[in-house]
Amino acid sequence: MAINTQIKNPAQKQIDPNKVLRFTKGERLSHWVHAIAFFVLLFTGLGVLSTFFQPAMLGVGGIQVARLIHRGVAVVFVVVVGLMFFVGNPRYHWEWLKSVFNFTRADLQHVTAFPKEFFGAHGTYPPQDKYNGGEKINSLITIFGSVFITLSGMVMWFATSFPPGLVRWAYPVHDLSMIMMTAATIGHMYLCLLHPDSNPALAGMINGYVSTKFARSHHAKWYDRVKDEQNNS
Amino acid sequence: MDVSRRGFLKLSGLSIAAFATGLGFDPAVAEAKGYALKLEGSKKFPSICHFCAGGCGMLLYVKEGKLIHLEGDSDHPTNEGTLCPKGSSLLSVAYSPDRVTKPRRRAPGADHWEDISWEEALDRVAKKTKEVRDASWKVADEVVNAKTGVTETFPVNRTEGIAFLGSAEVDNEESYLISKFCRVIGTPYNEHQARI
Amino acid sequence: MTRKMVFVDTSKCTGCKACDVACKEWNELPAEKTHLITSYQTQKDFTPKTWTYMTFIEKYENQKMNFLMRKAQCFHCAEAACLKACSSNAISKTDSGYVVIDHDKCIGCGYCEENCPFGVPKADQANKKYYKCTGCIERVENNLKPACVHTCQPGALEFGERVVLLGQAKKRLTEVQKTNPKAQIYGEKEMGGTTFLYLLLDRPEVYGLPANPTIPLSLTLWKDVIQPVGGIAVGGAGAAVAVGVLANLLRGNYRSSEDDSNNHANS
Amino acid sequence: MRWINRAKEKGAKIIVVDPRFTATASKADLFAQIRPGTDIVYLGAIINYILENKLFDRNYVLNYTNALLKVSKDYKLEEGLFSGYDAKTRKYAVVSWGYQLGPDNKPLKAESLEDQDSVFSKLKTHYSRYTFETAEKISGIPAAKIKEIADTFCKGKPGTILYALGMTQHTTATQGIRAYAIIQLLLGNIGKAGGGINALRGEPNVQGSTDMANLYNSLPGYLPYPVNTDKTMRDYLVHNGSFYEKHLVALLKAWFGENATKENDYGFSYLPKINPAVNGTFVKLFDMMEKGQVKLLFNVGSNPLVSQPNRQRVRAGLAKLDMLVVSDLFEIETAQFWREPGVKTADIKTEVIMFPAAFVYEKDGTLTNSSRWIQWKDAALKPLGEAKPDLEIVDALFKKIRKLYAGSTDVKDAPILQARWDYGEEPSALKVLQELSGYDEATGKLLPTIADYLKAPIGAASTGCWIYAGVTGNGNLAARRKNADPSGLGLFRDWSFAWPGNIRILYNRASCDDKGQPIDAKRKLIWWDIAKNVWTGDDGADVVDKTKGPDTPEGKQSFRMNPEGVGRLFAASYMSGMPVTPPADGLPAIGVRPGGLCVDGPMPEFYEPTESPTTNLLHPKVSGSPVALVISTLIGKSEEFPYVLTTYGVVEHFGAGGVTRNIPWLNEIMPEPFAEISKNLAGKIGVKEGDMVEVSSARGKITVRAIVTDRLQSYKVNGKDTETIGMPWSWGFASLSPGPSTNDLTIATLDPAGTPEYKACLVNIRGA
Repeated sequence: MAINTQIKNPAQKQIDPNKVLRFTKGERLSHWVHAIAFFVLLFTGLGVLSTFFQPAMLGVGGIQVARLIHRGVAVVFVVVVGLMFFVGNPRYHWEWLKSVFNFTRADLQHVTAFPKEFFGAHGTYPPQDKYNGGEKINSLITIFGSVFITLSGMVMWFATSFPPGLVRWAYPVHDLSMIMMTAATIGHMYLCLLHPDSNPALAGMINGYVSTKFARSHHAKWYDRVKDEQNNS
Repeated sequence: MDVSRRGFLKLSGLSIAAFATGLGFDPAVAEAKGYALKLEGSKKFPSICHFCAGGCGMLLYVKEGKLIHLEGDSDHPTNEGTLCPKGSSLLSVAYSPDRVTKPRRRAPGADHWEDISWEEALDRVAKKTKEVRDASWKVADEVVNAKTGVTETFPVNRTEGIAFLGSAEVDNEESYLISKFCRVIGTPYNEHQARI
Repeated sequence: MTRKMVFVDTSKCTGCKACDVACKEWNELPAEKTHLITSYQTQKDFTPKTWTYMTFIEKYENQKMNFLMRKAQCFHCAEAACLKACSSNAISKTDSGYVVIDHDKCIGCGYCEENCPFGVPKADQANKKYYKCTGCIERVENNLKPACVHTCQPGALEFGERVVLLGQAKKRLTEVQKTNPKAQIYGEKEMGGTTFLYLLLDRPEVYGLPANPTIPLSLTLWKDVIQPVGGIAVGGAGAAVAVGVLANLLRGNYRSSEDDSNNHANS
Repeated sequence: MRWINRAKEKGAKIIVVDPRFTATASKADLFAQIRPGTDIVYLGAIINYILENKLFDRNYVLNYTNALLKVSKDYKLEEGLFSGYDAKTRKYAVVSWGYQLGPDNKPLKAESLEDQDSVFSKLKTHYSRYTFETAEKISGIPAAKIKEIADTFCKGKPGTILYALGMTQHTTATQGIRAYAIIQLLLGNIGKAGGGINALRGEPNVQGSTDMANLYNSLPGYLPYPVNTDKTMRDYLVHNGSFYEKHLVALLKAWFGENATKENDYGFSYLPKINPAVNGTFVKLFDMMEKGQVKLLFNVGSNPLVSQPNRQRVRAGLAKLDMLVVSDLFEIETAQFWREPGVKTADIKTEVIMFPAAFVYEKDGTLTNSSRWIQWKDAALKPLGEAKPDLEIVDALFKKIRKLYAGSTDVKDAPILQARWDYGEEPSALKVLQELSGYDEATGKLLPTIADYLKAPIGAASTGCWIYAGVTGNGNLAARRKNADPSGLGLFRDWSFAWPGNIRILYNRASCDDKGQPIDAKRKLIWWDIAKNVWTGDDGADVVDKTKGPDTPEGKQSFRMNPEGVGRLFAASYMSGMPVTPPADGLPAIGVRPGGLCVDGPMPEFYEPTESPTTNLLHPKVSGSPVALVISTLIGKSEEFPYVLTTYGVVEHFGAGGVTRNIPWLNEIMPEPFAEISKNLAGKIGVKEGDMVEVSSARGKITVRAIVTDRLQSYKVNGKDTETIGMPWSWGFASLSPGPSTNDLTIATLDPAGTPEYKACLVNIRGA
């Protein structure tokens, strides 16, 4: 019996009991747009920021092209992801937001135990919801990073329309946001690609489903709730 | 918003741990690199500024027949190398696209110029000079003697129809030749800017 | 080469703008379209083609006219904010004290302009590169005076060794203060000591200059804190990942990941 | 400003008197805002103050000026008119402005300055009317400020006066400078290093072109121009004195060579004679064109359509010509008057030929600066395109004209055919300069120095301009470039060549005492070398004869070019050397040298400008200059045009802008004409800085941007609030930076020397 969180009428779909739908199409789309845009922005942005990366810009046709790409992709980064909160079925985006800002005791315990996990050992923490404490922090970094990097980026883009004092502050803010997000991304990628224990979560962001086993072990609270909903419907 | 110098130094202290990712700030000091001077290989011509009557010295740097730079002549006692904005700008006269570079003629009633040759231009002017000179020649003036009341005739050898304005804008030799030209062809009406 | 200095003695300046023309002549910069702004001033700000211009301020107090004229150009700061802000190491400082932009390196990021307390560098929109007064570095390196100094007929601009000229400037200040008590030197300490140093007849604010120009705090924070610390953070994250992979490897987690996760879930 | 700043650093005080607070004023210790055209009144007050308080240099005044000479009993000044005025011709008969002569025809000398007939007493009486209070009422400068100026100037000796067109472009032009001269003579500031009166002349070669007499009333070297009643050279000498004989003959030899012989009066009859009743000055020439008299106009390097006052007259004149020939670098407004916006091009039948002229650095030649330095420069570049130096143009033109007259036996054509005109196939500037320097006509060799020229018998030497004699006598001295200044006084005697005879400071005899020794040890120019019996020194001695010591009559003369040999506080009509017994042949007697005359009075008197906001407080019935020549027909009244307009140049542009408005860099730093007005006036008419304003006079109106400034203040004249509006005049309808011409507004009214009153006329102003 697969658990479907998306379709209210489960009778219409065949349910595979071995997997659980974790991310809808919309969520996956916004994640990947955000992710790809982020990498493009990071790559082109570093070209502007540092001489170390400038030679690499030749790959995209030079630094001026890189700057253009940076600005163009910045629009995608902001607009497309932003739109997902309003078009299609935005409920899950809002739920995600609500969830990450609801940082519980259980989340905190997860975070404290996490370093052990990170290095392949076993941490002890209570059952986690759809997003565990670590994911919530990653999300928060992403949310705040995106907001600050967007706002500061706009100030930098339209520098002549803002007072120099503000523009001057935009640079460190932009840079700091980038650093935080980059650091988070490194961890995020490790966990989903190289961390044997967390790695199965990747499937959820690819086809939407995670194994029931993974869901039960890593997000027990969520799994139980979804199962209840399923059973009650 | 800004930090004082002391604050700056304090904050700088934090930078020592800069990490070699390329993000770190690398205070670059230019190595003494050779700055080539565009004047190399040019010939210097002293000249005199063409604006006011101060007679400031200018130095022209000419390379392969082209004026490449113009500045005040440092050896000149009047200006010691300096020039006013007008003098400083005189390079631009040498190759100004707005200079007149060919003789031209505007026919009576015409609304445009036509380029003509030097030969034609000089011919036209010479012929007109002769024509006006001959037509407006005054052999004598009649003057009433203030004491006797008698009208007397005096030879004056003068053309009344030609006037020449110029010039404080040309060299002495040219001014002189204009002066001589006018009096020899019979016109005393040679005036120029000194009057005004 | 030793540290040089240009002494801009505004008490001698007559606002003739010859420096402006000489600068454009030497640096082969074209004229731009202007109109009168205030008094005899026709240029409002630096542009990629205007590296120096004349400002005019008329202050009438107690039936006395203070007709203040000042040549504006890059100060060539000892502690140059533009240099610090430059993202591509395009800005450098010579031993003689000149701050110059290498246009082969400049990428037009604009950090220099925004961080300069005087807003000096300006971008050429055509080639996206930043331009400003070079101090006529190629003249100076070849033992000539900068073009503006060379042409200054009232003697308001002087070029020489910083140690020597600074002394002269201070002597001149004492003289000028007899008639202009508000006169002051600007650039001795400011920005670590500027290469173009002024004798102003009034407070810097009257001339539209910051009273106490410094490297912006935001820039210091950015370049000296955020970037190095950020570098550590990003590097740290990378290192943590490496250690994580190694740890997992050593623990043999990659071989039995499924079991582990099961075990873990049960724990 | 370079040298002013330097003088200031050495402790000099700088005084600036100007209708507006200028950049120069910002460097001054003392500034006074003056109503345009009232200089004589405040200078008169200073003269009065010097005389009343005995601040003059007594020794100098007694020995080096005409203070003691007795003025004719007929001389008078009543109600603003000097004796001899003819209201019909608006001219003075100057006989009564002479001296009382002794039996030797020399002026009588008073025993003391207090003698009622002495020049000094006349001066004192004349200026006693000029009090500081009167001067304040007329000029708008506070009395206390004038006193401060007087005190400062009298204390800071030697003091020098720098002036430019702000002083001369008035109907009282010459007299303003005469007032300076009187002050400087009283203070003993003439002939000394650091003294003098210095004209900051405007054009690159205006000194040289004046020397070369591109002026209808003189010949090269300041020789008086022959008039119609001068049938022979002797008549000319009767009018002008024997002093000029040698120089005129030398000039005729230079012009007609071997065709100028004693037998044919050296070709004196070849010279066209002027009619003294006709005013042929620059501004008047356009009337001659408009009336159809002048049919052909050559215009070399000037732009009268922009530069002339009431310039509408110029357009009218040019349109009446058969042909206009223009030689210039750029297509100036004058060259294209036929297509000025608003004119009917097709109706203008004037043929226009434009020659492309070479620029200063594209030709060899000399320019003479304001210090009389004749400076040579080699051509650095080839002329652009087909451009040619004016030397070649004039040369080619003359050769063509001569060809057209070839074979003519008509008397009138003789000067053309007989002229000496040989500067080579391609004329050489050096050859022309050598003609100026002078030849020994017998040997055809250059005369080495001016002394050699002066020694040569009449007719044996030629020079195109006698004051330039010797400039190339020992090599091309104008090309010298040694900038050593051993005296430290800025003489630079080995740099180029100063006329006459490389004297750098004229009248320098006045820097010595009666023993011929320098008065000021720090500023030694020349001295009498007792051992060698010769005048020597760091400068060339400006003395009659270097071997005549200070105890001889010649050696006493401090102003040798004046007939009295001294400086003239009172410009008397006087001819020196008149023989006691008339010539036996019954012909009129010939004197030696006449004194320079100011035909509008022997001493400066204040007159209001032709257009003035008030009447003359000193003599309301004769308010303006009684000898001014008013040409403009439209004259404004202060009821309709209540404000005073003064015009000037800007540092960024030159003259009529023919060159500078075609230089983009200069257009960038001064892009447009403007009107400077006080904040008071701006408030009254409701405009703010940067607004456009329309300025109008009786003759025209133009619209320009307003500069609202505290550098101009409202002031009181005769108790009435008055405003001055300042406008530069360098713009015209053509060029890269076209703009309205201020000379649409100005008035054509001339001082007796022909200088127009650009500096004062009446206008109105409103927001546009």
